[in-house]
This record gives sequence, C-alpha cells and structure tokens, in this order.
Amino acid sequence: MNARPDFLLTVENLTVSFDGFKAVDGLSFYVEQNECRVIIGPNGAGKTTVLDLICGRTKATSGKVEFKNQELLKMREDQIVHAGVGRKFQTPTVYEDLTVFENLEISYPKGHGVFGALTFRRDDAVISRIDEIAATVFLEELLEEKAAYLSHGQKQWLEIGMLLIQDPELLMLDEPVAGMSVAERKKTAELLNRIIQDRSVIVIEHDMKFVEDIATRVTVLHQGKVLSEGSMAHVQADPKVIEVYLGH
Amino acid sequence: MFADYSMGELGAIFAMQGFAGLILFSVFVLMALGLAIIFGQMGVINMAHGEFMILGAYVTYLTSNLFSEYMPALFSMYFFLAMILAFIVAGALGMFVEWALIRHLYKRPLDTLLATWGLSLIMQQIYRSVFGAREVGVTIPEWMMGSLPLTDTIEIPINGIFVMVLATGISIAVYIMMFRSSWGKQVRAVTQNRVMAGAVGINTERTDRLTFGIGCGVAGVAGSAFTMIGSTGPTAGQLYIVDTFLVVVFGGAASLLGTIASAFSISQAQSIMEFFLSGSMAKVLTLLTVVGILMLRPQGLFALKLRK
Amino acid sequence: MFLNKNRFFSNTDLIGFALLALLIFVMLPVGLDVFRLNLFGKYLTYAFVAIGLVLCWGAGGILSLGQGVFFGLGGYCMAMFLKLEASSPEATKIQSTPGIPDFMDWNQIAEIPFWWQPFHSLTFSLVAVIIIPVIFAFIIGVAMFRRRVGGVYFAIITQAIAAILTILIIGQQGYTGGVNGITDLRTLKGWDIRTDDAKVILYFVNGGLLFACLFIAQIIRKSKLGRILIAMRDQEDRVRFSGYDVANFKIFVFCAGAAFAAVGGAMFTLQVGFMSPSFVGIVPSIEMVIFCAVGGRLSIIGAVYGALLVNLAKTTFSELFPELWLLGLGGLFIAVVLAFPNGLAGIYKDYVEPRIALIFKRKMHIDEDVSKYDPLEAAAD
Amino acid sequence: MSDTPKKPNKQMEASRRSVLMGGTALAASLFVPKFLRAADYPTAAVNTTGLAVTDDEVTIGILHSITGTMSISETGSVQAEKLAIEQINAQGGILGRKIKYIQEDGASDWPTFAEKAKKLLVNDKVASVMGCWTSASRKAVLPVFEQYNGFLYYPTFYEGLEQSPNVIYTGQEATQQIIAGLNWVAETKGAKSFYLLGSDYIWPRTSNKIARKHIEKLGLKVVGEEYYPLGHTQFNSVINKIRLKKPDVIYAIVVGGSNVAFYKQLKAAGIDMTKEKPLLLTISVTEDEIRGIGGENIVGAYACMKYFQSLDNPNNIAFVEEFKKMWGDEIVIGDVTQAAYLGPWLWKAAVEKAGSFDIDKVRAASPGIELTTAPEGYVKVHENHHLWSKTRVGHAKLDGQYEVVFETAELVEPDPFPKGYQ
Repeated sequence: MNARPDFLLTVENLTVSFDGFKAVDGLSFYVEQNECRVIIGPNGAGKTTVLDLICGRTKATSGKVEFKNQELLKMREDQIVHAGVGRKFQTPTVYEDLTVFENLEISYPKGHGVFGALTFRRDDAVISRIDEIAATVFLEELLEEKAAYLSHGQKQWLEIGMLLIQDPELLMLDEPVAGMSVAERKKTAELLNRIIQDRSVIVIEHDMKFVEDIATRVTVLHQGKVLSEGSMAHVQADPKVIEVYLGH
Repeated sequence: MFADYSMGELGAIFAMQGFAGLILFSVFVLMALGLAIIFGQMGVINMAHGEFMILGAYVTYLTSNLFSEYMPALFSMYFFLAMILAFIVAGALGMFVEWALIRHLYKRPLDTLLATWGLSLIMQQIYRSVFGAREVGVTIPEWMMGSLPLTDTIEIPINGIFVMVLATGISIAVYIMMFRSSWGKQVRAVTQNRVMAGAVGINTERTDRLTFGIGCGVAGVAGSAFTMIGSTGPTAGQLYIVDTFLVVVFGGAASLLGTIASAFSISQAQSIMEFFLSGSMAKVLTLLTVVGILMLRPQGLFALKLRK
Repeated sequence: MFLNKNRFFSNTDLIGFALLALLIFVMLPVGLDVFRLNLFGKYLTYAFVAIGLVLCWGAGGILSLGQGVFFGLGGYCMAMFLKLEASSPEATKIQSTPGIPDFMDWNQIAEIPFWWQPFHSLTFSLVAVIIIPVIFAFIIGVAMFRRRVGGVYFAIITQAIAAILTILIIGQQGYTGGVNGITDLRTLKGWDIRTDDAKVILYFVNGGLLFACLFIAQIIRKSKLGRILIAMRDQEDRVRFSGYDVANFKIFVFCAGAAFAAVGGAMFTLQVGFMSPSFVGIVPSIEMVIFCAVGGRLSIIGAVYGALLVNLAKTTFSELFPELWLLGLGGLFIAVVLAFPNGLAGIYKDYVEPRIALIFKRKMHIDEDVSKYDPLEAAAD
Repeated sequence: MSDTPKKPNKQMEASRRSVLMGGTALAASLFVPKFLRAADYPTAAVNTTGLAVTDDEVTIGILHSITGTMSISETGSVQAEKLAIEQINAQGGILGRKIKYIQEDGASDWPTFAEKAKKLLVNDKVASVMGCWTSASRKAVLPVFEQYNGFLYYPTFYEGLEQSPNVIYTGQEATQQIIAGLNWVAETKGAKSFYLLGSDYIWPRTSNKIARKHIEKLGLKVVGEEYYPLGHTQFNSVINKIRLKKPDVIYAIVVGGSNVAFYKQLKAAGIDMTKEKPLLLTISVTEDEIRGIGGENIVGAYACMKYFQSLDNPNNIAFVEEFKKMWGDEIVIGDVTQAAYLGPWLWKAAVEKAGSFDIDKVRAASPGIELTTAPEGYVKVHENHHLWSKTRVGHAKLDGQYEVVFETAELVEPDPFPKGYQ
C-alpha cells in the first residue's frame, strides 16, 4: 500500500504498545483535503491515543504517519504544529493566569523561537488577527479577562480559537462539545461548521446528532483497530458496529 | 597492586569487599525505603528524612541510657526495643507533621520540599537544645560490635550482618504491607486516583497520614540501626539526604523494586570504585555516573510506560 | 500617560523600581556606615540569584536547587583573576615557588596550571564570569530539558550536581584552594578593593549591576517570552501544541538565571574578598531559594527585598538569639509556604495595595482604565 | 629543620621575669603577685590608638561558632576563654583593668566570621580577639585583621604554612604534632609501614604530606594514602584495603561525624586496636571527640598532641578542677580547649610586658613571652608567633581519657614553613 500523494494525511500500520498492551494496533486510514473525519468508538478504543500519536504527544512503536508527504513520527510536537497540524485536548487546556488576549497571542504563529519571543512586538496585524479570531469564537467582549474566569464552554472556544489563529491545514478536535450546555453546544456546532469549511478536520465525538451534522466520513475504532469506515449511514448500518457500539 | 599477595589472601579480601558492598547496599536500602514510600507513593519530597532518621538514633540513645540505668541485666537486648520505639516515635511525629503541614501541600510538590527543609532546620535546633550540639555516644551491646570469623582470613562484621538482616526484613514487611494488605491497596488506590479512591469509600486523609507516618517510622528504624555504624548528632541527618534522594530517583520513584535495584547498583559501583580509587574520587565518580544515567534515562531504572 | 506607553513597565512596576532605587542608592548609603553598607552589598549579591530564581521557578516552574553552583562558578572566576594578581612574585617571595597562588605552593604545584593562565586577563575573566556558568547551565539544561526532566527530578539532580561540585573543589585543593577557598584577595588592576572607599564604590557598582539585571528580567517577563514561561508552567503540553519548542525556552531561562547568579557570585567575591566552596553546596543553594520564596516567587522586586530581609534577619537574630535563629529560619520556610505562598510581594499586593488604592481611589481608578487598554495603546505607537 | 627540641635562646631568657607575673595566675588563690593598679597606667598612655580601653575596663572579642556544624567543636574553646578571663579578672585584670568581652557568633559560616571580625575591630575597637577554629574561618578573617591591625589568638592545631604578624597561634602547627609522634612509633613500636587516611580537606592533606616525607626520611614505607569527603560515613572499603596492605600503623586524620563512623566500623570489622596490629595513631581525636565515638570503640588507639586532660601536673590539676567548677563535672577537656585557655593569659603577659594595649607594642612584646603555669606545662612564644611546646602521645582508655605514654624531653620548636617537608 503506497501512500497516495493526494491524501492530506496517511496513517498506515500505526501501532503503539504500553508494556505489552496494544492501545492502537496496526491502524490505517486516510484523510483527504477538506474532509471532516469523525472518529467514534467505545471507551478505550484508542481514539485519543490516535490523535496523540499523530501530533507527537505519544511515540509510536511502529507504523507510519505522513502529512503532506512528511513523516510526522520523527518530528517533535512543535515541528508537527509548524507543519500544519493543530490539536485540541479533551479537557479545555488554556493558560489560566493569562488573559484571553494573551492566550491567543501566544498561539499567534510568529516569534516562536526564544529570541523571536523576546523581540516579538504587538503590531497591528497581530491585534487585528486576534480581534478577528476572538469574534469567531464569541470572546470579543472578554479579551482582557483572565482565562481562569471563563466558563467551561468559553474555555473550549478559547482553545479552538488558539488553534484557529495558527490556521492549521489539519485540525484535530477531541470531544469539542463535551460538558457544554445546550445553548453552547448549538453555538459550537455552528462554529465548527464554519471553521471546517476550508480545512481538513479530525473530530472525536460521542454525540451522534452532532456527528451526523458535520461528518464527511466516519471511522469506527474498536480495541485499537478500524472496525468500520464510511459515511455515517454506512457505519450505522454495519452489523459489527451495531454489535460493539451502537447496539446497546 | 595485587602482585605481592597469594590467591588465598586475595580471595579473602574480595570476599570481604563483596560483603562491604552488600552492607552498603543494605544501608542504602534502609535509608531509601522510607523515602520511597513517601516520595514514590505520595509524591512528597521530605527533606527532613535525615532528621527523622536521627530521631530514631536519639530514641535509641535514650533507650540505651534507660536500660543501663534501670535494667543493666537486659542491656544486651535493648536494641530491639529501641528499634520498635524508634518506629513508633518517628512514625507518630510523621503523622503529626502530615496533619500539620504536608496535607496542605499535596498539590504543590515543590513547596513540600521547602516546607520540609524548614522542618529539618527546626528539628536540628530542637535536637541541639535537648541533646547538646555534640554528638552523643550510643553504647551498642558488645555482641553486636564484634566480627564473625568465617575462615582464618575472612571476618564479617556482625553489625553489617545485622543491618543486612534488618534491611531484608523491612523490605519484606514493606512489600507485604504495600502489595498484600488492604492498607497497601488503599495507598495504591489513592496514589493512582485520589478522587476515585475517595468516592469508593477510602478515607484518603487517613491513608495519607498513615503512609507518611509509616515512611517516617521506617526512617526512624533506619536511624536506630545506623547508631551502630555512624554518628548521632543534630546535623548528622543532612549527611544522608543527597544519597537517599538519588537512590530513590534513580530507581524510578514509584517502584519499590526499583529502589532496591538502584540501591544495589549504586552501592556496588561505589564500593568497587572505592576499592580502586581514592575515597573522594570514588564518591564524585559514583554521583556523576548516577546523574549522567538519570539525564539519559530520567524516569529511572524501573518505570512503567504509561498511557497518558 | 507617557509611562503607560512603555510596554515593559506598568505604573506599579515603575513605583516599585523607583522605591527600590531610592533604598539602594540613597537611603542605605546615607544611613549606614561603610561596614554595614558592605554587609548590605553582600546581601544584595544574593538578590541576583533570587531574581534568576523568580524567572526560573516563579515564572518558568523550574526549581533549581543548584543555583549555588553558578553563584560559585562566577565567584571563582573572579577570585582566580584577583588571586593571580595578588600572587605577584614580590608578594609571595617567601614561598618555595614565588609568583603562584599560595595554596598551590603548599600543594607542591610549581607552576600555574594551563587552565588558570587565561585568568591573568581581566577581560577574559569578566567574560568567563558569565560565560562559564552559562555554558554549564546550557549543558545541564540541554541534557535535562530535552529529555523532559522537570519538577522534582530536576530539583534533585541539580542538588546532586551542587554536591558533586563541592566535593570536587574541596578534593582538588591544589588547584582550587580546597575547603578554605581562594582567600586574601587584594587588588583589582592595582586598585585596592579592601579600603573603605573601594567598598563604597563596589557597593554602587553592585547596585548598578543589580538594576541592570532587574531591567533584563523585567524585559524578559514582559515580553511574549515571559508570558510563554507562565503558560508553560501551567500547561506545558498546550504550549508545545501551540508550536513552541518548550525545551529551548527552559534552557534559555535557566541560562539567564545562571548568568544572574554568576554576576552575583563575582560581586560577592569582590566585596567579601574571598570565595569558598561553602557557597556552592546544597545548603546555600536551598537558602537562595528561600530568599526568592520570602520575597515572592513571582516578583523580581520582591526577590531583592527577600534577599535583603532574610540576610538581615540572619545577621541580627544570630547575633541576638543564636539559639532561636534556626527555629526562626525553619519557621519562615514553613510560613512562607503555608500561609504566604507569594511572599512579601503577595502580602504587599493583598494587604498594602488595597489600602493605598483606597487612599488614591480616584487616581488609581483612572490608571486602571488606562492599563486595561494597555496592549492596544502600546501597539499604537 | 630538625625534629629535636631546641633550647630556648638567650633573648627569651631575658624576658622571663615579666612573664612570671602572668604565669602565676592559677595560683591566684594562694598568693597574689604584685598588683598592677590602673592609676599607675593612665589610659592615655596605655592606649594611644583608640582601642576600647577605659580607666577600669578593657574590651576584647570572642569569635567562635555558637551555631552551625562547627559549634560542636568550638564550644570548648569559648568555655576555656571565658574561664581564663574570669580568672584574670579575679586577680585584678590587666594593668589594673577588668577584661570585658564581646562575644560574636561566626555561625560556622566564613564570611560571617569575616564580618564579625570586622565589627569587633571597627565598631567595638577590641584590644584583642580570641577566636576561630577551622582554617577556613581563620583564612577568612586574616585579611581583616591585617587590614585593621587587630590581634587574634588562634587555638587550633593546624596545618601551618602561615605566619601572620596579627595572629598568635596557640595550638601546634603540623610538624610539632606529627614528627615526634612518628619518631616515637618507629622507635618504641618498631613500625615499618604506614597507611595514611584522612578527611578530604587542607589540614589532613598537609599533615599527611609532612608525615609521608618524615616517614620516608626515616627509611620507612607509606603503603597507602586516602581521603574521604567530609561527612563520609562508609569506611568498609578502606578497612578492607588496610587489611590488604597490612600496615603496622594506621595514621588517621578523620574528623567530625566521619570519625564516629570510622572507629565504629573499624571495631566492628574485627580490628582490635588494643592488639596494636595494626596500631592506630591519630592527631584528630581529642577527649572531646571520644565522647561521640564512645570510649569502647577507640580504646587502644594512640593520639599525638600537646595536651591531654589526664596530664599529671599541678597546673593541670588546678585547671581541670576550675574548668569543671565553672562548666560542670560532665565536661571533658581536649587539646584545643587548653590551647584556647592560653590565649587570654598570653595576651595578658604580652600587654604587661609592653606596658600598653597598643597592638604594635603588644606584637613587639609577644615573642619570648613565657607561661610557666599553662596546664600543658611550660610554653613560650616563638618569633614566628607560634608556641614552643612539648609533643605527647596518649593511649586511649575505655573511659574516654588518654593515658600519657610519651612526651618529648624538651619543647619542640614551631616551624610553620618546614623546609624539606613541602
């Protein structure tokens, strides 16, 4: 199986084992340009681990992850980010001691070296970009607020904003609507629909209604392997999936 | 350096040197076990560990005075009672310290380091005020201070054997407590997931207190045993702190087996180097090697690869 | 409003800097005799270390228990130069080999070892004061942070390094002066550093350097790098996935802390007149952390006050109540950790500032409004 | 230099009279010597340099560690100095003036020593200072004393290699302590081979260097030399090495907490020092240290110094009695404690000889000062500011005291820069 160059992301035979336990086991899948791929699966299926492997947070035991024909497995986390992969964590991870503005500013893709950071200036381009992103994630009123004082949902949005400002080609979101109120959830769906327009996205999600709304294709994981893959309708009809996941 | 010696002599010396390495190993195990429980299981950096050891030594000193004053006939046996008392006193103080100090700091491990350093200063000053600045001479029963001639040329120090037996005994006891008792299960449960452990009905506060107390108690026993081989003075505890932490960290903090393995490798390295080099250089080289290996393998010798 | 345009200094910062400058450059020199002033000069050398620790520990979350190593290396570099100057053949003519440092002579070393030679040059020595500790910190930093050693492990390993260096210095007494250290330093390029005039001048040089370090630290803190450090301390993974190579930032700030400590060490040598391994080891290194903690681990100005206060207390209490001193110091550690985790700076912020704010209610209110839009305004210029 | 003691020279004989006055101190209760009244020595005349001298008081400093690790060792010195001052005051003081002391704590921290020394000299203007214990603290204060022209009495036996015009060294320098002991062990015990062992710092290293040179001069052999870091507590490896080398003598200069560990482990390893195979000779264990080690762990060892508490002479018997009266019966007195006790007496003698408190005059008067009433016996001050004194060998007993088994016939000349030993 050769990676087809027109895939944005190629994952082949990806395996990781923790002291003998294979959390991800010979996994292969492909993500195309502008595709929204949703990964579903029961708890412990290895969903989050897959994202960790792609973005370099966990080192793979074997296999291949190619992004725009670059091998990601040999790269450091920050290099992967610069290659164009953004990652949002399951629990909202923002810098609580800093303001919303500063949170976004840190993610602004400039001045990422030590001396770059030391000489970084807040120029007009930075400020207008931050304003723009803040408006996208509904936080334009809260720019000077410390992130610690945001609600859970607002923190999720802020983290999404921190990804957007980097303008990644591949966005990976781990349960973006978990723990949100109904109103927030609606707003988030709207937000996601807007931001997945011009990029590829991998989303982990449990909420089937939400998945149906956004997914181009769905991959079902079970015990570290692909159980089924295809359109939402396709996987919902797959008996294997029904048995392990949707059936109960 | 060996040209002038017969094979028999060399054999005897190497046997004794091997034994010296084992004694050092046992000393390290005794020093480190208490800390391995506290640091490894609870994540608390107890810089006052050495002072808890010295507390055990002072308890031994007091017990020996008591016996020679009131029960001279039983003097040769006082050491066993002294070790039990050392465990109780150091453990009780440990539980008090946990209640007064440590429990407020579980979320700030680096701060426990500072607070317990402060505690160690206070304990040193109290020792100085109570027992005087000078080291006290702990009289060890005569039978423990001799040596056991195995052959004509090989002599094994009895206190060395005693330390080895004690180290083995305490290791086994700690192992049983940690892996075979319900307390051990609770400790491990609390270590792994405090909230969940609390939710299933484990009294996490009591478990913490007991764990810290037992760690300190083990330190007290170690200190009691060290009156046979070292000095008992207000600042003697500080001599142990670097070695102790390195042993625990080198072993992979969360693993008791790792602590023992690391005590073994460090003691053997040091003992062998001491034999071939001058003492100071041996110490420097041992420490450098340990630090070097830790830089290459920061998780220590025995660490589980965890799924994050 | 001019002040607000400077993105590196808020009003409160400026007031803090000004008050500290007033204390160091006016009040202390006017109020104290040369002897006491020299003592304060010595205390201030520890402030350099404490400022470095605010950056590493307070901002970056890296607790080093080995700052004494860098303080000592800086101090030793300075001491080596001064010792060579003090060991002219005339001054050392009673030795079996005149012209070499006295401790080398006692250890049968007949010529100055090659690695001492460059320290004949003042320029080299001054460069070495900073460069050698920084290179050392860089090596430690690369080894540790590249492998993601952090927190407690880093603290313990740096502590072990402090122990190793002490044993080495003491053991190699022919080259280092051993446990006595390098003593009896007299002149700097012919200028006698032991006279009262020299002590006053050195005090002011020390104060000047301290402010230079404070400014550098302030710039680091207020630049994006400072915010990244805080971000890193709280959410290291997030910073990584925002595209930063976290290790580089840690290495940088650790090296900066080492450089500050080294400058402090060199000034210590100049003002005290000798350097010895007792400022390198574990105990002084931990004491340096307490200076920082007492001052407030997040405040560089607080760190200076912390160093001053703890050392002053040490001198005073150990004179008046030698028995109580250790109890007091121990209690201080515990109190700072339990009750005042942000130290003096925290107390000031929580108790003093609100009162001042009450008094200047209206004025402060205006200032706040201004500072709220600070980033935008700063960008406009 | 030769290790045979020399006779005092003529110049010193001449000054004996003035010293006898100071020397009779201990016999104070029996008869009082010519009483010096302050009125005979107007303050303006005896103090031309602005020292803290009034018509009825003179202030001196005591500078030792009361806190920190060194307080263990320095406490005895402080006690001895206070005893001497009290006795001098009971006799009427110096030039009719009572001695008042200001005590400062060096806190086992060398810059603190330098600071406090400076405070004593600059702020308090003390006429002399009794103080310091470790070489490091002395090295730290030395520039201060030389800069401000103070006068220090330093009590510890030490490595030598120093001769400051502002210090009187009342302990032995290394050759005084080492050479006679080695001669003794070679002659009476027939020792042929030596194993040198020490804590790793300047005094043991310098001392062992002198010892090695001397051993080689005697045509004997050094079979091993080792240093362990201060505070080291594991000596089993070195004990095995000693077994392997089978020396006749273990020459041990281990100090502090390491001491306790070393002797306990030596005993436990089956090396019985009472059998003297090998024999253990130390220069670092005084009666003070034995309290921590335990008499049963060191019995049979030999120590080489100038003073032991058990010295049998009237001066010492009176001294020990007075010392215990002041500081309690439990107290033991080691070599350094006695040397510290000499400080105030030597200073008194020098001041009275000079007829002035001025430092320069006291310095000029110091060489040649003699004390006949020192607990260790007769001593006198050499031109090089060290003391002529006897060297003695003691044999450790179970009760923690030494039995004196040898003393040099004559005073040993101090030689801080021994030619041929460097």
